[in-house]
Amino acid sequence: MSTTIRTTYREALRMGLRDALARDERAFLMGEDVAHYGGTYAVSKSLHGEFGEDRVRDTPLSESGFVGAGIGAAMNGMRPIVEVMTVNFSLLALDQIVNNAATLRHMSGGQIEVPVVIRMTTGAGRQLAAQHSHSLEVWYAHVPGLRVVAPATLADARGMLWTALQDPDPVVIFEHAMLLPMEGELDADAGAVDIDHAAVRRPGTQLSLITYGGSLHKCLEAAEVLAREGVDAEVLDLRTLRPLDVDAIVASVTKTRRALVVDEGWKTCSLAAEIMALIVEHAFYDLDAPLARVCSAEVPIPYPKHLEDAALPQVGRIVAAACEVLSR
Amino acid sequence: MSTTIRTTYREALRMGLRDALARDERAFLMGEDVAHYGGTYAVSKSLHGEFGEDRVRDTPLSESGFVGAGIGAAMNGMRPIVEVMTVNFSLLALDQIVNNAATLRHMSGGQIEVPVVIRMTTGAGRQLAAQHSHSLEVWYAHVPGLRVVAPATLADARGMLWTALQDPDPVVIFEHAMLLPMEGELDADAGAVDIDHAAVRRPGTQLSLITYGGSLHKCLEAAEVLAREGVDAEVLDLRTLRPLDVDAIVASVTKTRRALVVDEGWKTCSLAAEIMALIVEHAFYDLDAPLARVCSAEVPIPYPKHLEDAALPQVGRIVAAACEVLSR
Amino acid sequence: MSIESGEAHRLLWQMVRIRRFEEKCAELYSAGHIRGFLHLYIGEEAIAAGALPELRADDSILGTYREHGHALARGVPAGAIMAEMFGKREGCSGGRGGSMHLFDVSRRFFGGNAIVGGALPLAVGFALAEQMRGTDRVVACFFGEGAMAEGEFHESANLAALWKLPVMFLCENNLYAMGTALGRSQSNVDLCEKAHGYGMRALSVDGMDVLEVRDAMRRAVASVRAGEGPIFVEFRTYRFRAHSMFDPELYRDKAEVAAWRQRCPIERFVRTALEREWLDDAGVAAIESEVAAEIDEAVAIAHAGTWEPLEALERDVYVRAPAAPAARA
Amino acid sequence: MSIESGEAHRLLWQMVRIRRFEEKCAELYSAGHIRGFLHLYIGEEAIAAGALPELRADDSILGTYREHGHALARGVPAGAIMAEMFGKREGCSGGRGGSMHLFDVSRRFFGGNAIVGGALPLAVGFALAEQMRGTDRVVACFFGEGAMAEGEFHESANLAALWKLPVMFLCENNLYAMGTALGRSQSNVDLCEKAHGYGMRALSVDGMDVLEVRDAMRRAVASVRAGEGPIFVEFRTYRFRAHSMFDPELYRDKAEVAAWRQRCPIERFVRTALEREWLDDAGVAAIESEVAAEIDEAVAIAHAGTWEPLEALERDVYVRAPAAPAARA
Ligand SMILES: Cc1ncc(C[n+]2csc(CCOP(=O)(O)OP(=O)(O)O)c2C)c(N)n1
Ligand SMILES: Cc1ncc(C[n+]2csc(CCOP(=O)(O)OP(=O)(O)O)c2C)c(N)n1
Ligand SMILES: [Mg+2]
Ligand SMILES: [Mg+2]
Repeated sequence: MSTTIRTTYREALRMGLRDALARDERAFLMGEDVAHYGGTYAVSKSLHGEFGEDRVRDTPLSESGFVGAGIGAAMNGMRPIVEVMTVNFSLLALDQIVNNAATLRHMSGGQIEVPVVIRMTTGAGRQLAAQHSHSLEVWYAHVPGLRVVAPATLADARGMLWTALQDPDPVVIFEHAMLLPMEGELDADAGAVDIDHAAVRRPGTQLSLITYGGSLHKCLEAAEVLAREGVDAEVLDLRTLRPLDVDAIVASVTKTRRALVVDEGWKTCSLAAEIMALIVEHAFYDLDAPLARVCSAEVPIPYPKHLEDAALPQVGRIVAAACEVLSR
Repeated sequence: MSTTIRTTYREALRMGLRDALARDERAFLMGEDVAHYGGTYAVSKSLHGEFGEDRVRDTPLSESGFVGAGIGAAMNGMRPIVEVMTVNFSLLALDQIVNNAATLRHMSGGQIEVPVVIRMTTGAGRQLAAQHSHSLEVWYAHVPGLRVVAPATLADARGMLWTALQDPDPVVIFEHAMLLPMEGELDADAGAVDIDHAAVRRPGTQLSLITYGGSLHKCLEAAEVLAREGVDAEVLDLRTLRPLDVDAIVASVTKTRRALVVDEGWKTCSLAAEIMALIVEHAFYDLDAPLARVCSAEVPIPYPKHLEDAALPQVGRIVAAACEVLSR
Repeated sequence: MSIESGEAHRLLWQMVRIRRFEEKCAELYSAGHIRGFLHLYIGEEAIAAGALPELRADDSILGTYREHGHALARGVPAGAIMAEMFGKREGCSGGRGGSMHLFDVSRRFFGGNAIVGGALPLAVGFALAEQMRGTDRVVACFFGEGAMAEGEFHESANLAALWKLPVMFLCENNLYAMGTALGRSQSNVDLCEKAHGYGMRALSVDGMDVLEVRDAMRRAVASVRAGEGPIFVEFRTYRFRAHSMFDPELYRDKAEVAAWRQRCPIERFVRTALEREWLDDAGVAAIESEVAAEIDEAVAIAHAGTWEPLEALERDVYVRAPAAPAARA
Repeated sequence: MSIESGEAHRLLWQMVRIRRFEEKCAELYSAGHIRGFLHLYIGEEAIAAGALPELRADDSILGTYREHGHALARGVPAGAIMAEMFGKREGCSGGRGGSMHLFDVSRRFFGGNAIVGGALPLAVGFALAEQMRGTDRVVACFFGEGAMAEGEFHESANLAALWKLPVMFLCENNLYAMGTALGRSQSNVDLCEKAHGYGMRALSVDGMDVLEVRDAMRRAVASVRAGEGPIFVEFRTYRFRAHSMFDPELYRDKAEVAAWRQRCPIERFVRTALEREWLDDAGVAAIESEVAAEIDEAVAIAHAGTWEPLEALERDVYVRAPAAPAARA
């Protein structure tokens, strides 16, 4: 029987990094302040002491430059793990990610391989205001050639990196800032996890709550509240945002016949919209009620706590929207 | 009675620019090769002769720099029209557009105004391959604070710029490359057009074809084909991609009870998905059939004509998808 | 260095104001009244205090997330800044921005940008607008040395120099970008040489000496206003505190910090001012108490401030509000 | 300049090959066999022909959309390049890329990038990989002078110099970026001075003289291979033809073009080679007919090439194909 350890999402991410650096000498971590500062969010703390400055490498403030360099190093045989401090700053690197990483394999007729992993923190909730609170996962999920994953559990935080590094294609990992201090139990020998499938985190029969990343835990909480009101909600964690696990989505909705999508991105043109479209395409006649979504308000996220809270999906809003879908 | 002139989409765009420069001395056009070269797509040809190099201003290859400069000039009282040669290169300027242009008004508590207009060519169809064939309108349509418009007719090509320049907020205009040579009649005194509403380009009763930009004309053609087969399709031109005219979408679908969305963007997380989500939210019980979409294949657009054609929405695929929605 | 009557008082007062204001901020952060990211300017006060008075009311200023000092020195009321940090609607950005996003358009303070390098292209555009209108206004853009690695610095510097725009690139070189020392982020640590690569005039100034800052800025402003094109100014400085309230400061020696603290711009200026009799002890004490009173008042304003109602959440995204979809039965 | 037996022949042959190949391309473009954007290198042949032989088989090369010459000089077969431009699966990128996206990984030709400046960060990464593995391989990145205004140039140059990477920044300065003359895009037209701003070694070479190109490249490669860090080389050149097939060339004088044509690298080298008796008329004629035959064959290969079947459209987006959703009744 495997033993478990008590740890945090942050530490699980660090274990994943440590595993990767220890396992494969082609792997290295590169990004702003990953080494001497210890990582903006302390994820990579102490790793440069363990693996040296070459393999845990601070970069200048040059998002396009060092992300592109990671892509180039991957094309040339390395297994770079590039950390973009937060998704907000990844806007500066999008040209490299879209026009090079995602495109080169196809455009070269299959000759070029880009096994880069790009990690970034995402999400709001810490009152960091409009330029530091984006959830742009949907943009990445739009791009053919990228795999996009969003660990929401300790096991995924630790294991998705491993799997991503084995993938010959570019993988973008979104780590939600609010999950970093989350504590829980993790298998001591936790390792690579599948990154192809969604996971039912709570089985249920009357309503599917479909979500990912930081919103997973809000949905689980909402499901508890609903349970107390006699509603048996299923919670589906998408895990992989591209390619989406359509079968899992359809299976859940076919069973529950009602779905609410919860997504911290802005509502219009959200990932939630895509989930709804997929359900309509694949399970329209299985639906007993209109689909609904809880997303972020369509504003640059404001600084004060009460407004930030109001802008983001919250348990209360999820429960209320669920009740509407259930017409209760 | 107003007289009409025979002209092209390209010339209509140029008329719009000329109007703007003549009308308001705060307006100026800035971008790569807009002046001496005559505009990559010859849209701004001859304008620098008419208005001088100051007001039709060539920039170095510095997308982030000159788009940001346009935003700054707008904040400081000018009415810049910034041309990004194509949407593909706008990835380099997204930080400025999202983190500054879209955000500053809200984040400053309403103090700052950013009346910039950013024009860019979009779309595929000329065998320009993977790095020059994007349709990323959906990314822009995701961002609160931006208005996004897509002229698909001569009148809109000429008039949307005028309206956009009167808007105190940033407006992004997507001009489809394949429409540039399109000929047609235009009112000699055509001027500003409303940019708040979608337009029914062909009324119909049995199916709504919802689209925008370069795909409009494919939809109109498909509607003709369908008409010959006895199907009366309505074609709705969204025109404004953000904020979307939900009422017009709902009105059309409520009437026809079936809808097919046609969008040149990649399918997953497309603007088409958002339209489908909106319909499900607002008109679920009015639907007689599942919604469907015709989008681009999920590949970096390949160079050879047969593959490019296969990757993009085409009249044949639209007709076939329409027949499926109609279960014919 | 000449100094007029009253100017020594004003310079010291401004530096002390900034210092005490920020010390108070740190306190209020610990108490939970200020949240999010808070970047203190302590140690660098001579720059804002020396530079900003050299600008005219119709000049424009853009800065970073470390901009409390600039806002104060530009005349944004301390109460409005403090209220902003509390997130209150009485704040200078209506409470929406917080510490990193101070704005006061009435004072042409286009303030707080939290994307490193993000304000540089804007500054170019501000200056382009002035040039096209034929004014003699200048645009002052503050940024850290870390921003110079960003492509946006390069593009902005080239545009400004190419078009000879009235923009001042004011680099606060405090030797670190978060935990990254200058030598680990720039292949060439001579920042002025970089500016020369664009054919831009450049000078380097002791940013711990408020008089040197003032003098250099005075000359620089005059030259830009006279149409000599953009200028790059490096202010050599140091932040005494952590990068933000989350920073464990693993990356620098305590001894290094201590050595720089010896060069504290306030203590240094006080010494000079007392020595040369521009001020006396009583004058210095008076400044401290005047400032203390102002800050108490600012905190009171912030505490008394009100919360924006939730209904206002979606305001100010667009001027012409998008029509809400019609309600349906 | 010394020249070994056979080398004059090879240099001329390479330049003539590139020239005739591209003249053929222009013809085939007009005939509709080549589509999309086509950027000709005519006038600049001395650079690819002189520079590429100085690299080893295990060095890596990255370029732009104006890369036919580099691909040819690197040894990518003319037939594979021509087939690529026809969009045939026998093309060096399987027909998917076209003129702007030539790749041949077996020859370490990482080729065609159509985003100006887009290959520069990649080259830095390629070189970082070599450095981390401790090889003595170098990475050669070609780009136009227009790319130097892009932020990506700045970030890449700094990273390369900071980390002392074995990368060569090879700038083909043909004085125009589309219609924009250098002086209207760069505040400082001395490109080497820009490189110095990063503390990078830099040299400027007559790009119309294949021997000067060869010699400079030889020295530059040796120094980079020896671990002296990155180098910037400016090749002063000119494109004789329009930017692309769509360009009406409104932005430059016919006289200027004519003057540069006088410096045609091929004619010039032929003159020298005949004068110094490295070659004779018969030798030159033999090259022309050898090249003509090769190009005829390349065109034949392209014509005979096959179209990728439509079913293959979605191949090569991912290695592990995403599972298609299960079919439902
Ligand atoms: C584009 C971008 N990348 C990264 C960050 C995170 N970040 C915030 S401040 C900072 C350091 C900036 O250093 P410097 O420019 O020297 O200014 P200082 O903080 O020293 O005043 C970093 C990396 C950011 N805000 N924006
Ligand atoms: C980022 C980006 N912006 C604009 C373009 C359009 N464009 C293609 S080539 C070119 C000119 C490039 O000039 P230069 O770098 O000097 O190379 P040259 O064509 O002269 O060889 C431009 C503007 C592009 N491809 N990529
Ligand atoms: Mg700094
Ligand atoms: Mg050029």
